Amino acid sequence: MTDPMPGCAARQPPASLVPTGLGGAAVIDKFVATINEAVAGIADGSTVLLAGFGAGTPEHLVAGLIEQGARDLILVCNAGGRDDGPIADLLATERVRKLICSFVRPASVAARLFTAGKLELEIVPQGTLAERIRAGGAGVQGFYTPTAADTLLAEGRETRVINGRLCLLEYPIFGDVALIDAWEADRWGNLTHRDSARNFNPIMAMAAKLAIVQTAHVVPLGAIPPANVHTAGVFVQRVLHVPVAGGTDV
Amino acid sequence: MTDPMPGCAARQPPASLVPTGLGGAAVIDKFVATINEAVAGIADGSTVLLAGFGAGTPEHLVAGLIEQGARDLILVCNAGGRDDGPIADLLATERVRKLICSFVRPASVAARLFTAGKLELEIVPQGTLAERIRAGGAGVQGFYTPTAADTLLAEGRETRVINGRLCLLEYPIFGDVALIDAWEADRWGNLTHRDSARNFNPIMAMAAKLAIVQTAHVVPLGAIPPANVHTAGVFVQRVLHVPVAGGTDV
Amino acid sequence: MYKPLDRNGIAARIARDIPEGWFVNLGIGIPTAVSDFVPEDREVIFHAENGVIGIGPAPPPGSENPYLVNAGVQHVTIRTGGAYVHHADSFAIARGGHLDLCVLGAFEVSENGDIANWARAADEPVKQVGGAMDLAVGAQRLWVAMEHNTKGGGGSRIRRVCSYPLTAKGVVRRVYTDLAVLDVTPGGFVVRDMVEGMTFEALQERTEAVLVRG
Amino acid sequence: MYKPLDRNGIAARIARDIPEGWFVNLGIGIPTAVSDFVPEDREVIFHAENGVIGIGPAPPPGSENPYLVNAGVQHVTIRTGGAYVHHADSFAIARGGHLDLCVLGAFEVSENGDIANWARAADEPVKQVGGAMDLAVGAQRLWVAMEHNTKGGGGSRIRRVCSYPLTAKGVVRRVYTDLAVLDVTPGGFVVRDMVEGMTFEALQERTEAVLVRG
Repeated sequence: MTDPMPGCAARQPPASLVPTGLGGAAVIDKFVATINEAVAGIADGSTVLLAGFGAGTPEHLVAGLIEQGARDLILVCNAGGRDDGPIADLLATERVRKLICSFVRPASVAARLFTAGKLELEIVPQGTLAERIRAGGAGVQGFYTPTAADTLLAEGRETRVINGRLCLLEYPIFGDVALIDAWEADRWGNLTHRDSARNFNPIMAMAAKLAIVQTAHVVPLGAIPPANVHTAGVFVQRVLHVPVAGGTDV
Repeated sequence: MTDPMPGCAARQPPASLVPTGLGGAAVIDKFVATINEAVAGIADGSTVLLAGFGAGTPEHLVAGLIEQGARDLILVCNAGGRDDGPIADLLATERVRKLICSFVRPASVAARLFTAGKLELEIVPQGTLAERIRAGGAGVQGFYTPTAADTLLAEGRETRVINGRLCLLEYPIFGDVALIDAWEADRWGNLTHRDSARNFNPIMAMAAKLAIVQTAHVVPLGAIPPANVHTAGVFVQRVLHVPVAGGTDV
Repeated sequence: MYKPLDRNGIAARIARDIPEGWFVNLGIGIPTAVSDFVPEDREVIFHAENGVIGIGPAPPPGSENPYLVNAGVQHVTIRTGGAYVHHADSFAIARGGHLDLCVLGAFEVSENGDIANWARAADEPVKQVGGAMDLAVGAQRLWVAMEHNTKGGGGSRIRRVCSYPLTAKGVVRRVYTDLAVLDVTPGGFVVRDMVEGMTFEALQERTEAVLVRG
Repeated sequence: MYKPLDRNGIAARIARDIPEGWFVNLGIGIPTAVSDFVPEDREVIFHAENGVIGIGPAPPPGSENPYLVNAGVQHVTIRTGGAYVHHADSFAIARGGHLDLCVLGAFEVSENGDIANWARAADEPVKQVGGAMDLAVGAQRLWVAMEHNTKGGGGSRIRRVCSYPLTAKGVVRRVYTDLAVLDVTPGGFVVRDMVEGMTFEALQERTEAVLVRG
């Protein structure tokens, strides 16, 4: 896995290859047993993509990242969180240098850290944020969108008129790490996401070198029909089984 | 549906709204009864997106388009076809002015028409073709890709170095019409595609103002689980039921 | 004397104007309430930015599905015929012109169709952009739902030029307020409807922009 | 005396070098045959441009699934654990750096890693590009499988500079021919392996580019 091309989200190798005992061949097994293994090796300075939008936030992995201790992080997520909850908890460690998101509530840990000069903020329209992440995963090196082109957010930035519309040049977001939530996972890392808990999960998994998944359910390889895989295992490097509490496992 | 924004693939209204008889409300019903209704109104000069890659070509709709008689067309599809088959049949009418595709076989109707000066050709790398179509459907007005940037296909075109890589500026493809194949469809136009017959179908449906579908099976609304819809009905305007011949309906 | 509509009144007024078969995104605030006034037998399909096509009514208390929320992170249901997509596909819907209509709340709308709905000052330290800029430029038509005047005062939200930072330029087609329905036209704001008892002159008095009789 | 590998021999040689767990795209021609030499108990995952992840072996005659083909439009199967995606997502895989390896056929490879595999002349009227340009720039590593020399002659496909139009510049890592395995390095082509009976000198004689002993 050496020498990734610049601008490509080079995959990390799968968590493990387990010998089958059948002539030396091995099977891909991305499951890890503990939260420590799941978040191992996240380096200081990493760009961390954190999925979720009301649902689909991998809270256990965020707790693991806090425990793991990586600092000087760039955090990419939809919104800056509230006064409590996983994003607030992570920001409160003051190990996030910069937050890239679509909005920050005035009453939130993020807003207070920003006001105190302890957090950089990059506010990106939500659709542009999603598209920049998707571009990172898809090897698109830049794109033009009319979104925000004639607003304050475009000040000092490159625009171009295409087909009569003012457009803004946007660049991809590449993650070193993505923290992903899933409903089901198999040992190749194929995932389903439940209902609207899908949100940023498939595109963030694709845009990061190391996609770490928290899954509610473990299923055998083949249990997810090929036509209904929501995030293909080729985008996933590690999977941790975090059974859902009785009440929500509906 | 007036005044679509420039650079947007404005939707056409659904095929019909059928009164329910329950207080004047109506239900969306995108099914049409005949091939003539399916292809009605395709104007001369239209850009037609034709899905398919070995499987997933809506052959019945192509035959309908030939019968319908629209001319001066721009045809967008993966490849230029062979000596026979739906693409060759359509090209042989000499009603296609320009073909945009990723390759043309030397022994094909397309190659002979091109050599005779009767067909314009725009050759686009297959991944760039797919991404340009996706951009059309997604309202992305242009993008940079390293694909083909240092090849003959980039001659005279705009490039830019991003993150150390030479990239080529590519523009979206918008369809006036898309001809789409599906395995299942409901009355809202939600679709599934079978196996690798998915290929260009979801993105072409999205990139066209008028997406016309040929489906092997009709299913009730709700029969396709919301998590497993491959092409959402909001991208589809008309659906024709074309039952598959016994042998292939496996 | 006239009686302004309350927020639900504005939402109900909008719901009446949405034809069958439209695919509609509702912003946070007054717009979210619009779907409550579209009876379930009317097939208007609602979109939420977080990837839900076919948002249905709120579930009865106690039967919330924690995995199913709308763009305002409220528990919702999904209609028969709905679909889930991921966030990039969801905004491809918005940006790609696939919405027949988006209804947003706003602070201000100007006579050329500019909308300001995300910040009250250019130097506001913390910015709440969300998905409004994407929706505003992408939907086939944009309607705004808001109060006609600023809270507790005579300030007009219907303006010649917006005073707040813009969300997008020249995109608003129609504004529904507690007092009137106004179309944005090349000739300025045209009054399409007023609440009972309201007169054109009284409406103009409460409006900074110059109004045109409909 | 040496014996060149046949096309299957080249494919089998490549198959031996692909580690477990890799995600691999195989081009049309010799590369397609590579998967035939990867036993099914080895978990190498093959990708096809038309949106199949986990291509399996060809089906037995008579049991072909008409809805399941590979990028060469041959009937194939899908492995347990495979997945289908649409064409834009499939090339997002290729362009986005998610393939550990792509193996392509070629007309020529140059010592700086340029590959030419889509046209024999710049003015060829009909161009057959397909997906090779996307794969060549996107995969983490690109290997080429081709005959060492041109058909029926001494022309070398291993070149100081390509004479045919390029598919991509500076992307080839390794070339597998019927005579040898060559790595593209900053110091030029390094010979990693040769068929039995081949000598470095004899290989150099059949090669336009200057070779380096491995």
